[in-house]
Amino acid sequence: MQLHHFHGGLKLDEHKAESTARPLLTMGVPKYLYVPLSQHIGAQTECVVEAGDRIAKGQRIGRAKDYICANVHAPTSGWIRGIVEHPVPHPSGLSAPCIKIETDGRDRWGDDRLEPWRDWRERDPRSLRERVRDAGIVGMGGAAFPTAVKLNPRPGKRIHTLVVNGAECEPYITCDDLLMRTHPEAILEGARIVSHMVGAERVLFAVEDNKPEALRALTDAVASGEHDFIRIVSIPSVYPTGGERQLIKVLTGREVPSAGLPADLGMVCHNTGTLKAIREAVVAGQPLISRIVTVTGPGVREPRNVEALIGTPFADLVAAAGGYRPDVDRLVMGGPMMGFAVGDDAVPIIKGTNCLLATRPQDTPQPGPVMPCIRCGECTRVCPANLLPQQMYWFAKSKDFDTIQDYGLFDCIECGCCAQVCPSNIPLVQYYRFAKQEIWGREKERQKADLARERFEFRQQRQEREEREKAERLARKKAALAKKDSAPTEKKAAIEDAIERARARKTAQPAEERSAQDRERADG
Amino acid sequence: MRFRTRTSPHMVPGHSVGGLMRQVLYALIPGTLAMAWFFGWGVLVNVVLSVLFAVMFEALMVTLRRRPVGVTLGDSSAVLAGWLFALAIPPLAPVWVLLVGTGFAIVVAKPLYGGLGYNPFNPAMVGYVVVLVSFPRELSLWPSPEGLADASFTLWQTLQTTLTGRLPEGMDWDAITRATPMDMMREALVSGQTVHEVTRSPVFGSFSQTEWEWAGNLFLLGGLWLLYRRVITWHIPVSMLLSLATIAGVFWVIDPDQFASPAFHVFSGAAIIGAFFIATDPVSAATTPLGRILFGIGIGILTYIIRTWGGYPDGVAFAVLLMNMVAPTLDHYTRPRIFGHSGDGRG
Amino acid sequence: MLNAILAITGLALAFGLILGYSAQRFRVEGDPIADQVNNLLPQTQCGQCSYAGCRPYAEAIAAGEADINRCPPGGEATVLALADLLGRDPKPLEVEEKEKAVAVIDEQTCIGCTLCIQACPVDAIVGAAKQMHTVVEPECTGCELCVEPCPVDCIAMVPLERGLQDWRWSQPAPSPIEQPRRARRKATEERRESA
Amino acid sequence: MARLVVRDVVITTLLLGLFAAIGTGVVAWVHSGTEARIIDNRLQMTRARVTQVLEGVDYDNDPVADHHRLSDERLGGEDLPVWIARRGTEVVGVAVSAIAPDGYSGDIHLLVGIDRTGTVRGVRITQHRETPGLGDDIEVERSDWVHDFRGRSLGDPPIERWRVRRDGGVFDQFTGATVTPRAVVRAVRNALLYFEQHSEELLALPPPEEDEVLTIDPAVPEIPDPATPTEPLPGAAPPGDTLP
Amino acid sequence: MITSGYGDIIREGLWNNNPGLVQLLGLCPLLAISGTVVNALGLGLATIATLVISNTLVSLLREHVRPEIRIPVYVLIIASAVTAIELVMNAWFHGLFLVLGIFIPLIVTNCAIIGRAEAFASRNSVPRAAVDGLAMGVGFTGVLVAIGALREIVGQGSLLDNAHLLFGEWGRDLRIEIFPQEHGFLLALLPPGAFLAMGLLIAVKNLIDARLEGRAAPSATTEPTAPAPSQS
Amino acid sequence: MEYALILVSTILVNNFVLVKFLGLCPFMGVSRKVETATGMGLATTFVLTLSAVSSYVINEYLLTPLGLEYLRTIAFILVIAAVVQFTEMVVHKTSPLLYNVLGIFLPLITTNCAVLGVALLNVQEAHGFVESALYGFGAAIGFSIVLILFSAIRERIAAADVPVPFRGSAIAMITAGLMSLGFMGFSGLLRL
Ligand SMILES: Cc1cc2nc3c(=O)[nH]c(=O)nc-3n(C[C@H](O)[C@H](O)[C@H](O)COP(=O)(O)O)c2cc1C
Ligand SMILES: Cc1cc2nc3c(=O)[nH]c(=O)nc-3n(C[C@H](O)[C@H](O)[C@H](O)COP(=O)(O)O)c2cc1C
Ligand SMILES: Cc1cc2nc3c(=O)[nH]c(=O)nc-3n(C[C@H](O)[C@H](O)[C@H](O)COP(=O)(O)O)c2cc1C
Ligand SMILES: Cc1cc2nc3c(=O)[nH]c(=O)nc-3n(C[C@H](O)[C@H](O)[C@H](O)CO)c2cc1C
Ligand code: SF4
Ligand code: SF4
Ligand code: SF4
Ligand code: SF4
Ligand code: FES
Repeated sequence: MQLHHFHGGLKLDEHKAESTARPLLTMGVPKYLYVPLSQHIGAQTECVVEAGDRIAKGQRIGRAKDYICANVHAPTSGWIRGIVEHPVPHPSGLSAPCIKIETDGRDRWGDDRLEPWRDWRERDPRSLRERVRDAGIVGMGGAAFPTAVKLNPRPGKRIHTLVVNGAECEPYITCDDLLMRTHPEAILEGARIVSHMVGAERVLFAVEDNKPEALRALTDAVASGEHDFIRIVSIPSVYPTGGERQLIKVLTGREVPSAGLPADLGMVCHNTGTLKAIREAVVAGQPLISRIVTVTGPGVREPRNVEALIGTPFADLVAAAGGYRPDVDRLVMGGPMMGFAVGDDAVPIIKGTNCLLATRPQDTPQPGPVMPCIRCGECTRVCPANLLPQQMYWFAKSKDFDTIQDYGLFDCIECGCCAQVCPSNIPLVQYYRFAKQEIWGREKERQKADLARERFEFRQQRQEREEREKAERLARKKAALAKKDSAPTEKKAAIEDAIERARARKTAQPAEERSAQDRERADG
Repeated sequence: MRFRTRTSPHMVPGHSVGGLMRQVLYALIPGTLAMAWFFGWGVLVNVVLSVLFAVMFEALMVTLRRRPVGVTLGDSSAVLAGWLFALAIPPLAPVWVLLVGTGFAIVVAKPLYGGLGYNPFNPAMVGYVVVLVSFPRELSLWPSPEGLADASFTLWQTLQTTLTGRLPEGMDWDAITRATPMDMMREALVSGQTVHEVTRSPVFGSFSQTEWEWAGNLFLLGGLWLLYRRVITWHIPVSMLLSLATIAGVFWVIDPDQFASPAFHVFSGAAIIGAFFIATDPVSAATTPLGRILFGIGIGILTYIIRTWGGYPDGVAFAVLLMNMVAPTLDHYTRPRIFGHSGDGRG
Repeated sequence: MLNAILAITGLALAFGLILGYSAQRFRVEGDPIADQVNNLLPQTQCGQCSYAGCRPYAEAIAAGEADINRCPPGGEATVLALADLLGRDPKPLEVEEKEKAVAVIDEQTCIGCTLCIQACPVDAIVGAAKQMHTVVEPECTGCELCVEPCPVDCIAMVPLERGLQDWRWSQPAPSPIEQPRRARRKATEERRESA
Repeated sequence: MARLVVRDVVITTLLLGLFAAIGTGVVAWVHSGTEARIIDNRLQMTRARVTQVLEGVDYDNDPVADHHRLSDERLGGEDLPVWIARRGTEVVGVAVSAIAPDGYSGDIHLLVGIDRTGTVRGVRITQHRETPGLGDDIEVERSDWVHDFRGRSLGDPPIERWRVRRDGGVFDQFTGATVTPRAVVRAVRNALLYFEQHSEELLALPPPEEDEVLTIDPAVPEIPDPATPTEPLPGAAPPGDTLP
Repeated sequence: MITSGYGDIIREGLWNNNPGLVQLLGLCPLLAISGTVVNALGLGLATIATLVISNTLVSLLREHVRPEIRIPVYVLIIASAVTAIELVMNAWFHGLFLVLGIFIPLIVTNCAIIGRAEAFASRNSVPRAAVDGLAMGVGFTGVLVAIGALREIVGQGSLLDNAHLLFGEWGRDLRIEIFPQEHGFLLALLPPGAFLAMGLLIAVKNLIDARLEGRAAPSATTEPTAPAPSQS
Repeated sequence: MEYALILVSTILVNNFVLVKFLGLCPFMGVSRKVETATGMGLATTFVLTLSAVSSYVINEYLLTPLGLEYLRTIAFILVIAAVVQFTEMVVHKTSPLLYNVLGIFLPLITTNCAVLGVALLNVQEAHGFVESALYGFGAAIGFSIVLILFSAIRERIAAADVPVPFRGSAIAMITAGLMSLGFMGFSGLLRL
């Protein structure tokens, strides 16, 4: 197959062998699980259970209340111990509402378990999509975008190709690799389900050439089955070839248009993990409640892949991988290029957690002070989006948000290549994230200002009209009668009266409040 | 357990600014030594003094701004600027020329703009041009290698000359200086000789050309090493030398008597060191790939124009400054096509 | 001398004719600059700029009578945008930028006097006479104009809540070599404390 | 479109006309009061220059009013003015303008004063663009170098030694700048050669008519201002006559 | 700028709103004619005269000018004044006239003059306008002379060279030599020197302003930690 | 060839702004943004060429025949003011788009010394009609080029960490000085 190139990219030290040396470990059920309500891109999930509820494994505990949203299911059976603010894996380090589950260790499925559909070929795509949605599946390649939305073809867009993203281009991460080695059939079946759903005629399954075992397993699986429209493609390992747009370029030579989606080219791209999850949801009726996570880095004793329930604290995963080495000072969720460091290992894993990376100071030495950009152009050389990171940095720094957009800020995929090669150690990606969010924020404010202006102008017109009418009325009245005007005083008196009443109520209020609090205490 | 939070990427950092600058310094060494071999101690004295002054000025400015001195000096860019400046001026230039030049290079052209990374103009070239227009006499006194050899200038004598601005007893500037090849060519053409006559004249062939070429070759070597080390990219040197050779070639073909050959233009004067070490200053050059090519072409053409028709014998410094001026505009109009966009790079 | 006067006067007469004619022939109404300025203002209509709302302030700016740094709700961003539009130097804001807030009416205390409704420039308060009033949160611009008129002080400005969804990446701190030494020392101390 | 209000147009026009009339009137009045002095001033400049290069020549006319134009390759240009100094009607000296075409950065204009015997009485550079700080030592304001020519003639030094020292002549070059002095020396020598060849014609030039002397003659050639040190400086361009 | 006292007007012209340093108007003569103190002073005096005359006249006529010919009328007034001054200089200060060259007629387009006519004289009474003209003129001349002095000292080591052009023959004695001309720093006399000197002067003014302010509010003297988002 | 020389001379060698010091106020004033600088350049080019031509005509056919050379300044500035005002009114009415680009700059051009300077220099150098027009055009192009280059540099400096006293116009002046230093390289070019 004719492969193509994208501009830039980096060859990085892979560090994959560390974690693939050990077999996959399925973790037990921890005592408490913290399942965040917001694990995906889009609106926060609405909690449908209450403290004290008894729940079964796979029971829906969070309901998608919006189109771009995903259900959340109980990873195991137990009791709800409240909706608590708990640290979540997020670059802010903030806490967010999580469903706290005390597990019972029985891991018991409930009665309302989804029905396994072994006959998915006979089902129509719509109901399959509904199943994906019910199962709360989100993209497991990193972005955690609700998969059902992606699988819902937009009107007029016909999907002909499913791209399976098995690139796993970031260093250290091997969860997809392991999945491909151990469950090639499941992934391929997932691919067939998705093809069926979107009507794709071919599947391009891309795997970086640094995963020979996965490649062999997949090729064998393809050869043994009747997957003639599935093509396993070995692609050169260059970071970030696993980025959706870069991958499509490498495979087909076509570029996803700037503000567009792969669907504009008739393609859809999915991570191997996502496909496996789809397969489980359809064929086994199992919602997305666990995933494989690579626990690795020079800061853990026995780097390996573990399969863990959503909501398991990071600390437990690390313990399963032999615990920390001394001096560990950084724990990253995701890969070293795009992941973010968390401040606390009590945070739970979520659907999008593919890797935990622990490092010590000596592994990622202090990069030296941030220096000014010397415009060396290294970042331009490696930027896979062919942007001018140094210029964008310049404009982000001076908060020139119009110009930075003109320079393609929103084409930046935040891959981190530029920051990696920058000799001045500038946290470039953070500048871009900052700029993007600032622009979104301002856009929101602008919309609000426009609304306010409309309302203000409307009000002014109304007041003018009223003024006019009043003047007319007054003139008419004056002409008709030139007599008493007691009305105003009457009105004033009424107001005074009301004020008096309010005051009385206000002084009475503290007492009321006190009693209300008492009542609460009694309830609790 | 709590951890430090830092933004991605979380990898071992690649290189550093200071490292980059030091590689350029290493690449300058062979050419500098060659120059010192031909032109005497003066070259080394200049380099040492200029670097000293440059570092001093930098430290002074940073201190005045109450900024950390160590970090700024650690990036070695002042050392590099001082060194490059020193290579541009004649070996026996008096000390005040060095002071004024490095002063302008380091004080006016750099910290006033905020220091490393912000200066729109090449500091070393600002320094050089300032002394060139201010002290044209001192700047045109290039010792001839043979003149120095006759007088066997010692290090001590060199220092004396540099520090006092006067030659030691019994020596005469007219005796030990000679026009550079560039100067000679210009002078001869001005007074109506042909290129042929100039290059044939025994003086021209026998001494200056070869020495200058040797130094040039060693700078070329250093430049190639920088290319190999990826400290610089090919765009600027290649486009600059090519355009210089091309335009020189065109005129040379038209009238070989009035216009010097492309080889002469490329290998004389500051073309080589300019192409690899000066025009490539990342801070003041264009930063987009196409912009860099245009930047190089501009320098090549302007160098030729100023050399051939201008009032100053060598145009590289001016050409670099002039193109520094154009660089931001070039960057503005030569953005690469962004992934997923059609047409130019506008988002 | 007469020649001179005649020649130049003639010239002036000719130009006067042309200009006088074209002044009428090519007259244009309206002030597009004021519109552009108005578009950049936040439309909070709070009057903190000392004008009766955003539009009058915009007109004053366009006429060159007012400085561009007097709109606290707009904050630094607005000053920069205005400076950009008008080619003036950005200046620091005259007053401190305030935290974004919305008005909340204590429904227990509200007596339904409608005074706040009359004060609200964007009709963000709903309610009828003698009935409890409420602020429609997404429409409130936080201008505080309703606070003053309320006879029973039942309106409070409540800062907008900021959760995970509203969290934003901050601009990275400037490089240490771009900071005076004193500031740097403070920053390191802070980091040490927080660690 | 608004209707034309003719009255407004007329008022506008008249108003502008009125201002113009008043303004011009004032200026014209000032002009009439200063005119004579201005003309005199202009001639005065030229007079001073000519006097300088004819130092030591004993004449009693006003050379400024007594000028002709010469064209010759040796002088380096066309229609170059020459001023004549006389005692009585006899020509005792000439101030020849010449151009050295081979300066380092273009032409160098000079004025060479030569007496009857063909001896140089003075040389002044009137316009040049040589490198400031290097070639501009030819200016009398900056160095005494041009005084070297005083008293020289074609025989002193012998013609083959009318060169700069580096080329085996008697005149100093400047350290670091040989081209400029070389050009000037050559130009002065050529001026002398020209004088030698044409001395008869020159010495026989007729005096001007008596009453022409002080009328305004736009053809009176002016000597450009001595070039200010730097070519690009505004004002270095010959100020010439923005006003007559 | 509703009504300010004469003191304010003068302070504005000389320092706070100096036409050269703050408004950045009249830059051309400021840079071109500041090679020596004498040139600077000559042009400065001419500018002061023009400013006072034009401000007075414009203020006098401010009621009678219609908008469509406002600029032509102001320009006419200024041009007449300048031409008269030019003729006088040509007659009595011929040497200086030659040196200043084209920049005398260009006083007409000195933006500072028309700027004052528009911004101040056309809105204020005659005496106030005249004082403003004087203050602005003196402020402008001050800057001109300051740059002139700087460039002359650095560039040719002297002060008040060629003073005879302005003061007549006795002026020759005014010349002060600080060091011999050949040690001069030529750059100061060249065009770049003019720009650099001007930049330096503006910076010095900023520094002094900051100091003054610092004395008023003693805390705000250190630089902000981050570069201001956008200045210039 | 001679015409080409005039252009090269006015654009590079004797650049009006950096070498001749004319038109500095707009050079400093409207150079914060590349877009506005471009607009100013366009407007100036138009007005400068037009006024160079018209002042040539006035000088040749009105002032010189009448012996009124001393009134040049008045006559020229009158022409310029009228041309500018007229252009502004026409553009404002006929092309709001163009007015948006050029409009705010037009009044500034009256007081751009380069315009009057060109008119006066044309007379001083005894240029003919075509030469006058070219001289004006070249001067304007030279002005526009450096203005645009300068504005692009200033956009960069806007984000630079300039020492406080130098922020704003001081560093802009210094930048202009360094630009003019670069232009010194053209001195002596073409022996012009
Ligand atoms: C804000 C946002 C909106 C999206 N909207 C859609 C959509 O409407 N339809 C769709 O198929 N995919 C949509 N996507 C998914 C993207 O196509 C992409 O597959 C997903 O972001 C994961 O890709 P990544 O990890 O390379 O970023 C959206 C993604 C984001 C971040
Ligand atoms: C720089 C970058 C690198 C990525 N690398 C991978 C990768 O190696 N493997 C992967 O599955 N997804 C990767 N992604 C995410 C993909 O772009 C895309 O979102 C994903 O394949 C879509 O599948 P999903 O919706 O099933 O997650 C990367 C995204 C970016 C921006
Ligand atoms: C910037 C510069 C300007 C120069 N200007 C002049 C000049 O105006 N006149 C001149 O004769 N030589 C000038 N020269 C020197 C010539 O290049 C040449 O070196 C000199 O004329 C040869 O003289 P020499 O043989 O005495 O060294 C200049 C040199 C430089 C570097
Ligand atoms: C390849 C390379 C070339 C450089 N060339 C120059 C130079 O010509 N002049 C100079 O002052 N600094 C040069 N520098 C150093 C540094 O970039 C310069 O001082 C900055 O302009 C300071 O902000 C160079 C640096 C590198 C990496
Ligand atoms: S790699 Fe860093 S220093 Fe180099 S241009 Fe990019 S941002 Fe600037
Ligand atoms: S993070 Fe953005 S700018 Fe940087 S290399 Fe990746 S795509 Fe380019
Ligand atoms: S301060 Fe701002 S938001 Fe408030 S009225 Fe004025 S312009 Fe509008
Ligand atoms: S509710 Fe109050 S604060 Fe909100 S917009 Fe209306 S008046 Fe302003
Ligand atoms: S003084 Fe020349 S443009 Fe203002």
